[in-house]
Amino acid sequence: MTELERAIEATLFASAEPMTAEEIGVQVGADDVEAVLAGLAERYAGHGVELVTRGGRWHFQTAPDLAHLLRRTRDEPRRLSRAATECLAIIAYHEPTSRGEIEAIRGVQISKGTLDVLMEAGWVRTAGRREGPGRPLLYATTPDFLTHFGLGSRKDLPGIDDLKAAGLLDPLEEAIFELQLESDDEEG
Amino acid sequence: MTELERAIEATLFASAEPMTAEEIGVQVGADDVEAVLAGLAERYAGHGVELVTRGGRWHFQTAPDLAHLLRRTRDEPRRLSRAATECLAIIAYHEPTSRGEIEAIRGVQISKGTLDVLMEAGWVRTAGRREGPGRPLLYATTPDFLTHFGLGSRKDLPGIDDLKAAGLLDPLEEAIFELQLESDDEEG
Amino acid sequence: MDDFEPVPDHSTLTLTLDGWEGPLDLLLTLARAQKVDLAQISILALTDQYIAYIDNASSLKLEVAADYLVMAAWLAYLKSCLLLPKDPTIDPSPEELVLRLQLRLQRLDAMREAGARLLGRDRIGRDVFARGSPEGLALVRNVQWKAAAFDLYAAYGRVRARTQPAMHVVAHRSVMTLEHAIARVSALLGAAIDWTTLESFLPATIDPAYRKSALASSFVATLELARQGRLEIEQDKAFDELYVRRVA
Repeated sequence: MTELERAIEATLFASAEPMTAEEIGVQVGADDVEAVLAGLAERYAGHGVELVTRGGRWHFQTAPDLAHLLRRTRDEPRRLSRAATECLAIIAYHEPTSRGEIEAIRGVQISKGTLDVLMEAGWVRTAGRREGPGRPLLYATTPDFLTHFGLGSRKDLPGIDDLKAAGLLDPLEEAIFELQLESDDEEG
Repeated sequence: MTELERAIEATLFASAEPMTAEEIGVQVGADDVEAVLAGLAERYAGHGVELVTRGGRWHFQTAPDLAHLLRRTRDEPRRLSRAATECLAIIAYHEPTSRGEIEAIRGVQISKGTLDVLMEAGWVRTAGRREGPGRPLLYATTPDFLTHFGLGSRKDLPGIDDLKAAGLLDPLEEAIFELQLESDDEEG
Repeated sequence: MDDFEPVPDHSTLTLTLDGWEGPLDLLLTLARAQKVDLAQISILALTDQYIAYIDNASSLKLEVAADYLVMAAWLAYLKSCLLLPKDPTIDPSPEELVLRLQLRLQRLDAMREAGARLLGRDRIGRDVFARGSPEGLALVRNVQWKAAAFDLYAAYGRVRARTQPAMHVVAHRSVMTLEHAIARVSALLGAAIDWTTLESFLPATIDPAYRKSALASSFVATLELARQGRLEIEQDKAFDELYVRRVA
């Protein structure tokens, strides 16, 4: 390896920005570095690192086929928060529904991240906008939601009797549930 | 060049921090990367960029003899005060060591901020307490210290073998502290 | 303080002492001026130089000078021990003290030199450089959200229970509405010109609950019709039969 090659290699390695051949030449104090750059690029061909030129600027980069090695993924199981679970339940029982409606039913505002989490989990999707004032964005569940919770369809969501039998509805009136079931029927 | 060499090369190029062989192994999904690292380092010998190991961590850096080319556009690293430089040397050659021992060697109290500067630079860390009277806090150097000063390990500290042979790094005898008589006693 | 070799200024000792990092620093500088190996240093000569330096001080800032004066006193003591005939009862011996002082000076000197050599090494960011713009190794966290079906249903029940006002609806009970009763009583009044009991207006039913509802609604209906001046009500005493009659 020549001294000029070494100098150019070190210069490009240490530079925070891609450099033009001219800038490199100024840095290493040499004219006509183009040929040396081409030779250096050839030397690096097939390495895990490549010397490439983009728009007349040279820089080192890791070989594109190794990108997967540099981005390690780690699965992190995480339990859905109480707020997110409630939000998901409301969407499931009332879909398609807007953020405003979810908040009205929960009686608590939902933070921006909550819907994001549900969409990230793949259980909730946006479902157009409701015609009317403000044209609110609507949310609905996804097929993945049904799969994850072992439901054949939304009709398999337990109704009032099931929830009551499970003691999940103690202070709740039946009429409310009938109301809700009607609205489900409308959509079904 | 083997795929494993390519993977390790790319990983170390991409990493913003020096990496241990173990970390590299995890990243590329291979055991026993030590030999490959050594081979890669050899392959880069004489290049403008070198693969070096410092305190068991590997990283690429420009060749020292090219410093004159690269230095001009860069700021000098932080200038250390004389007190801080001596402290750093005493810690590095005696570690782990206490503030009292540093003061005994220098014959003067450490002014506030001196150790802070070294810790802020990331070169010195606290290293537990010494069992004994007063349980003094101990200081030692960090892997970043070795990296910054280009030391493969503490064995590479300049002249450490000679100093050791001359007994100049022996634990300080209490008697030596008495040299300054009353004044040290007051501080102790 | 950045200078490794501070230049003593004899005219202003206060400032000069500020420039030293303690008496040992001053001693070491004086010792190095002897230009011999620190292990061979003449302690007698060093003592004389040190004391002369301190004596030359025209003004002393006491808090700064205290350590220097202690050292001067100690050196004067050491010098006297060295010059006087040997006293074997003194422990440690003057020779031992000399050795320790030499060792101390050597230690400080060694560390001072080590520091300078460290700073002179090929340092990252000054002499050697790491990659200018490393891509970085990304650790992508693949969050897998977990929730059981039961959590979902429990959440829904919780939401409804929490937010719906308790609303009590009487279920499975037929009632006669007020409107219905008014219509019935008005219609039946057409046939009843004479005093008629209210009960006789009630529909025939075997459902006692409906009968009760019909009675209550019909009573309110008669009150409403009486208010409109369309019928009259009569009752002999409390809880007795109610009679109604159309207003002619």
